[in-house]
Amino acid sequence: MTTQEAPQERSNLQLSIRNAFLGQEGVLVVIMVIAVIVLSFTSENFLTVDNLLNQARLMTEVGLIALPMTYIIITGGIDLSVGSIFGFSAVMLGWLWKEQSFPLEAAILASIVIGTLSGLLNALFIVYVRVPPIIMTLATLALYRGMAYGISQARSARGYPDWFFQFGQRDFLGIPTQIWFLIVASIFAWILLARTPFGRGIYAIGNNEIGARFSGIPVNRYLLFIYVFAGFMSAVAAFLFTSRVSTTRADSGTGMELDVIAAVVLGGTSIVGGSGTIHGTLLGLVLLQLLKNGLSLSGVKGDATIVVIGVVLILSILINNYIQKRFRQ
Amino acid sequence: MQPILELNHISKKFPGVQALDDVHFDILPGEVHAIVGENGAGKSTLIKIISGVYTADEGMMHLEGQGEVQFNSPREAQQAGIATIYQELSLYRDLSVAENIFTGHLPRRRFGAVDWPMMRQQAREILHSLEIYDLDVNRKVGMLSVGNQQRVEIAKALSRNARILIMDEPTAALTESDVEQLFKIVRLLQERNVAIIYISHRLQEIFTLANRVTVLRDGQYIGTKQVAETTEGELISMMVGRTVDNLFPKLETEIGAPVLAVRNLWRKPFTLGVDLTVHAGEIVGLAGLIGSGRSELAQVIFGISPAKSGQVLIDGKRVKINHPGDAMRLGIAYVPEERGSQGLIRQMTVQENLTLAVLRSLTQGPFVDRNAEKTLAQQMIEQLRIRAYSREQIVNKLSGGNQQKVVVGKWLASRPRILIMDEPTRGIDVGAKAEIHRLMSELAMQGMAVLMISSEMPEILGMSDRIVVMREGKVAAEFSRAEATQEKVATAMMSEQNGSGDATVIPSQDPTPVSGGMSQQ
Amino acid sequence: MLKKSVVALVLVAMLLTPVLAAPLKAANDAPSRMLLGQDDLPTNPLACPGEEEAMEEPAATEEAEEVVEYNGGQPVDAPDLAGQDIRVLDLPKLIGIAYFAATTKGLNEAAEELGNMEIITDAPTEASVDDQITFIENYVTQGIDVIAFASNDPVAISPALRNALEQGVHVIGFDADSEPDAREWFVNQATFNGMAKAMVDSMVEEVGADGSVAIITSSLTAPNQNRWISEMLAYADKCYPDLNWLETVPSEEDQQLAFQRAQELVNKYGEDLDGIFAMSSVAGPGAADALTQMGVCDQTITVGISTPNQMRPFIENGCAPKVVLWNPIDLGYATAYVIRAVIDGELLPGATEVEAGRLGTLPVINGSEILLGPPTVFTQENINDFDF
Amino acid sequence: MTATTSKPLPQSEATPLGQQLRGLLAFLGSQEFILALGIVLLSLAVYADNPRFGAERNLLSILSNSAYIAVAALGMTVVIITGNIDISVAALLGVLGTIAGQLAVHDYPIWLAWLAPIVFGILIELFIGFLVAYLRIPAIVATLGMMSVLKGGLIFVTGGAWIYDLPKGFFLAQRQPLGIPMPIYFMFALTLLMAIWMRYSATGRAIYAVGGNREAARLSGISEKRILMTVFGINGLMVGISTILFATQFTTIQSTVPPGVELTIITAAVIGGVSILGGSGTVIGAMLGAILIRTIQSGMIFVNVSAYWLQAVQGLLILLTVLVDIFRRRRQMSAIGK
Repeated sequence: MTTQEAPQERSNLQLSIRNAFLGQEGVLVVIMVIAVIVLSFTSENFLTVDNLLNQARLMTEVGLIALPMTYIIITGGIDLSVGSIFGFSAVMLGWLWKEQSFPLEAAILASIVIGTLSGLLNALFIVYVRVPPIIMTLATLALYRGMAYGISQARSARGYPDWFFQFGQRDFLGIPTQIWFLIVASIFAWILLARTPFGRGIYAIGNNEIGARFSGIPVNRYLLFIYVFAGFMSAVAAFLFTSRVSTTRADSGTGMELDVIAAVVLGGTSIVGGSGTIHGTLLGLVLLQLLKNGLSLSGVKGDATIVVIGVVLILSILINNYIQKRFRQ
Repeated sequence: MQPILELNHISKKFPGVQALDDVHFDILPGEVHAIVGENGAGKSTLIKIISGVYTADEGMMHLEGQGEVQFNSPREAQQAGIATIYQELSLYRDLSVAENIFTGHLPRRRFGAVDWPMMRQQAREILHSLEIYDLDVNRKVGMLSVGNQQRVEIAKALSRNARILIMDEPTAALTESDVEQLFKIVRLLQERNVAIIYISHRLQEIFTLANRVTVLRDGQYIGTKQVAETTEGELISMMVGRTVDNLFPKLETEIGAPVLAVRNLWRKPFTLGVDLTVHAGEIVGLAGLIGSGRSELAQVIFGISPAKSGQVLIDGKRVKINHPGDAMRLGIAYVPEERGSQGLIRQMTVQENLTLAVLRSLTQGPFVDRNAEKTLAQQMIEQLRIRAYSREQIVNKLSGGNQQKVVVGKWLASRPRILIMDEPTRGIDVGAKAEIHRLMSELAMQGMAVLMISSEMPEILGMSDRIVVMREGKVAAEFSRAEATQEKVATAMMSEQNGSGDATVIPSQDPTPVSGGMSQQ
Repeated sequence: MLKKSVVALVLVAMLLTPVLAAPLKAANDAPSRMLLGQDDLPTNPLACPGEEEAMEEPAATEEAEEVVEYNGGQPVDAPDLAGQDIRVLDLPKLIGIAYFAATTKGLNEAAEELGNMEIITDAPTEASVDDQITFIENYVTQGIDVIAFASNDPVAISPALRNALEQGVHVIGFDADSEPDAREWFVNQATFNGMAKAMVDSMVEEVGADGSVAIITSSLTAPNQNRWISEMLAYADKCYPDLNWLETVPSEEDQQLAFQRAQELVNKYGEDLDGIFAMSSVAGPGAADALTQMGVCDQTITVGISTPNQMRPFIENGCAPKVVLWNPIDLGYATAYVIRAVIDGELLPGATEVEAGRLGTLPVINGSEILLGPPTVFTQENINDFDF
Repeated sequence: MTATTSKPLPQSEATPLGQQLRGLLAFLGSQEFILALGIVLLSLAVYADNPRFGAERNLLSILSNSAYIAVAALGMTVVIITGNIDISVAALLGVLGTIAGQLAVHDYPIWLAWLAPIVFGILIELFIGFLVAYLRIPAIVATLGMMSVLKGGLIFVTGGAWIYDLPKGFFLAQRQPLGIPMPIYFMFALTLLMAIWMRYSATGRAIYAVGGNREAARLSGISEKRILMTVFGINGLMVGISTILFATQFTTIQSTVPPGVELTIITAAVIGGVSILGGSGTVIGAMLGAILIRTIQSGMIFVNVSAYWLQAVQGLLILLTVLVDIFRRRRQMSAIGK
């Protein structure tokens, strides 16, 4: 008895429509629409092109790191060291340029290589020594931050040439330059996850690593890649950040890992692995930024804003849980 | 004699499924009462109702001495003297044997403190009463063999003074000698008037052990028979609802040139210098006790735990296999032993599972070609007659037999020349079993080289062109189809030092279980 | 597997080369090998106590003599709000510490006096410059008239402030500056060299010119602290060459860590340690508390930058005999008056002084800074005159 | 993977000596022993370089400063054993400290000021437990959210004002009965109590059961939900006590969230050998982990590690500890052929 064609197609369609509305992404879209409507009433400056572009500028760094973090969390791992890699790379950029007299272009490249290597170090231990990711990255969270302080001797490097600020402070084709980075990286990350064997492998690993291994999926290579990718993206984000704030500090990116994880988790990626999407993560990211910005513009202070964000985080998962239980069985 | 437990008109509905419909069941003290049925017949639901995991929608449960009962939680059932040993062992790997035995009802001292010396003492006593003397009650359970873990499970059930013991597929993962041990314990319990509800796919065990057998099919009660008054054939037709004419449809094939050969293959501690050849069109049955290194050999060949030394030859050419990807490129496929953990990604859809191993060949540029994927999946579903409600159905929701078909389909999709099947029919029902056997035969007919690992003697004898027996990491013996008998193979499986006479294979009902028969184990 | 482990080890070794090299490097930098926390800007030590007769005016006048041209920035097309109600963003480094609660209090006090100024206090909960930038951008978008900031990083904050100027928002700094052209004026609580002099002089009065001292700073990246430490060293080199500097340890903005660091220093040096400079309003109470609880105040004392209320018990028990600070309420108060003066067109580039309510007239120094005055040294004698 | 052939296991009726020997070996291979050894070796190394490190006063400072981390790590360990985590503890510590301080300053009885953080700690953690157990929100998400709420809420309410002029009797942690700081008594007593409770109470064993095999625990009649509530409740209790040790140490209370403390607490638990996947771990290990972290921090000062490199060296040592633990477990596993 095989499947019957006609009813199956229809149920597929129904299923995908239902899924679209009932997933975490659906919950997010609804929350976001409500938030945008409310916030645009409470502040006339909220829904303006300038403001939105500016907000996109501010969320770029977290966004870039959230992309590989989505992969990592889908596989059931986590990377707590991204904020430290971010700070480490930023410091290395400034240090190589200022103290070691590298040409700035070379310093940028070298700092990205160093960030990538930091990711590789995490990856090697996680994949080959099988240290649980949360423990490995908890240790390197302290290590990389310490390296940033140690190498820079806590001094900031400043006084970059003008062209350097193109990436973080200026526009390209009318849109802040770094947003192009985010757009390109997001498309890349989305395609990779949703449309390639690699992406399918990532989900398989998250659901059943042994099964994935037995299916001939190069599990080790994929895991290596995602942690290295996280290091790489952290370094790229650090470069854009340096360009935006015109200085490198050893404490840049402290606590950033929690912002990144919040965006990913809010975007519906299950913290135990197996499910999640890039567009979900981007929605989570945008919602967090809109809330921060919109509430601020509406006269809500920073302290109250983080309370609201905490509540939204819990509520969105709660609503999604409820929907899953109630409607999808 | 009064039944100790009696269930009448039990019905249970899950969304979309009538899991049980007006089922009757009763059991006497000191009786072993088997429940059989294909997967999905409702066996699990029934025992879960008895053990308090589910509550029945309708019907009554009558327990001796307590009258009408209704259990709302496993705890209530346990308090009423019903203990259950589930298929997946429910033990705590990081806790000691003694603690595992007494979880949920630790012996206490004053102030409710756990009395450790008392607990160890009682644990020892229980183990001794089961004639188990070789288990250290302080050991962590995670460090025990499966057989020993199961003994701990039984001791755990007894520690609650169970009057009724439910055993769900207790032998599925046991070695032959462990099975024998288990049977001894079951008989011991019987003597103590414990009633045992026994679920197994191996009909032979039922004939060895049970007094009565109840057959379920599609949630319906089919009937209860005295074991002495029935035959395997009758039970199978009751379970399937039709007559299964041929459980081992072996076709005569043309044996071709050697396709896969391994020479002096080493990987400690389970593969210690193995030589083996499989020819085109041949089914080689790989027999041996659990721990003899059969599955490990397959995993060495497939590159999951690559060989440290020795040669692998494909078509006579030496090849290097360092990970499954290498093996797949060389046309090897491996249907692994553990369906749930190794074979499938259970949370993924049928389609995604079917194409998982070959996804990289279904691409256009870097992207997955979704149409090609769909076509392939549909083709496999039809070819293997996978009963799924849609390609998009989550695999976990399929029955065991259909799940196994998905695993097989996944590997057939890779168009292998060499197919290694590790326990291909474990834990699946008779109908699906016959289908998988038929498929295996057909594939061999088409020239595929098949290496089949199995713990079921009738399957080994019924399906193989040649039988290779492994023992302690080495090839111990080899038999042609014609010369193989159950006794010869079994003797080869047990080493002289190990085989202490009585601890051999399960005594067979049918001394000549070769092809064509109804015999089923 | 083994191969991979080796790769991993090599990688670790690579990453750690600087760590391994560090002690060697530090050893070469003797004698001040453990003394860290300075920045690399030039220092300008003030005159030593004995030579003070030459100067009647507070420290800053020395610089005011060589007149620096106005070097601040100007808002673009700022609306004329002279005499009208204005909304001011009070953006301290962070909220949740007593010091900035006091500056906010001062701002509000002045705003009440002036009557036509609304103060909105909003800042990150941790001293993060990235968050500060976000706040600036949000408030510029929202439409604020003036931003009064205390920066977490002078360089990083500047692009955002320049952008605010371009949007026609007035920008005034207090407590911690940005780059000069990124704001109009900076209200300087006390010059760095003035603070340094007050700190070192206070310490020397307690422990003598040949005492041994250590420093507990806040974070190693804190610009103000690093500037003070640089100036303190320069001043000590000039006036008290025998003062023995032991080491600098960081304590972040963490009371517990400062407490622990002070204990460690005392345990490490014993009676060889005469004094601890506590460089932040969090380090001060932490260090003084540790000394008090260890009962070593007869040997080791602390001189800190902190508020009187936090330090009162320790000033009274002699563990922190001298606390150096300007009055942060006055700082906020002065900032509000500077803002009003800028809006009303009374404080224009090139001005040399500004009227600041009860504080009287404050001088302009360094082109675009307004000096609050010399730092106050709180002692047992005067501590009860202050409540903030 | 497939299990090994069932080789006859050592007789349970082995000689008492043999059993003792086996027990000794197990003890020598345990994470607690390795940690204790690590602490001693590290201390000796630092002592060799700078004998002042060995002074009684210094050792007491290290222990005393470990106490509030250790106590919080006890609770964290219990939470991690069930396979959950709590990253809101630092925020909770800040909030509870402020509550205690405010009560004391406003002339409520001292005992109330000490009791309040415990009560509120338990209540708030029970709420988190409710989110995790009944509403099925993953603990990391629930506590991430709670952290935000508590942190923001604290500043929102207090505006960050420090609390001064606390009554003399309030400073519990400053007392030194028999010359030993109070927090040390608390640390050892609570660790001991928790160790006994985890080993000898039915609930304690059930906690391991839930973490080790959730489904099995349910089937053996253990209510997972109740256990999770208990676990978070205990965590609240521990955070409450930790708060008292923390807040009564200082003459003034900084009513903010101490930065990065949650990571220190989690690190202490992890170094202590709790398996992040749940099911195993001991509270004694957690206490030793906290002491080790403080010993590293202090020791670095004594051997003159440049302040710039403090954090890097700390990170490296933590990484080292974790790796030793991993290899130790690996050895144990390979010893039994898995």
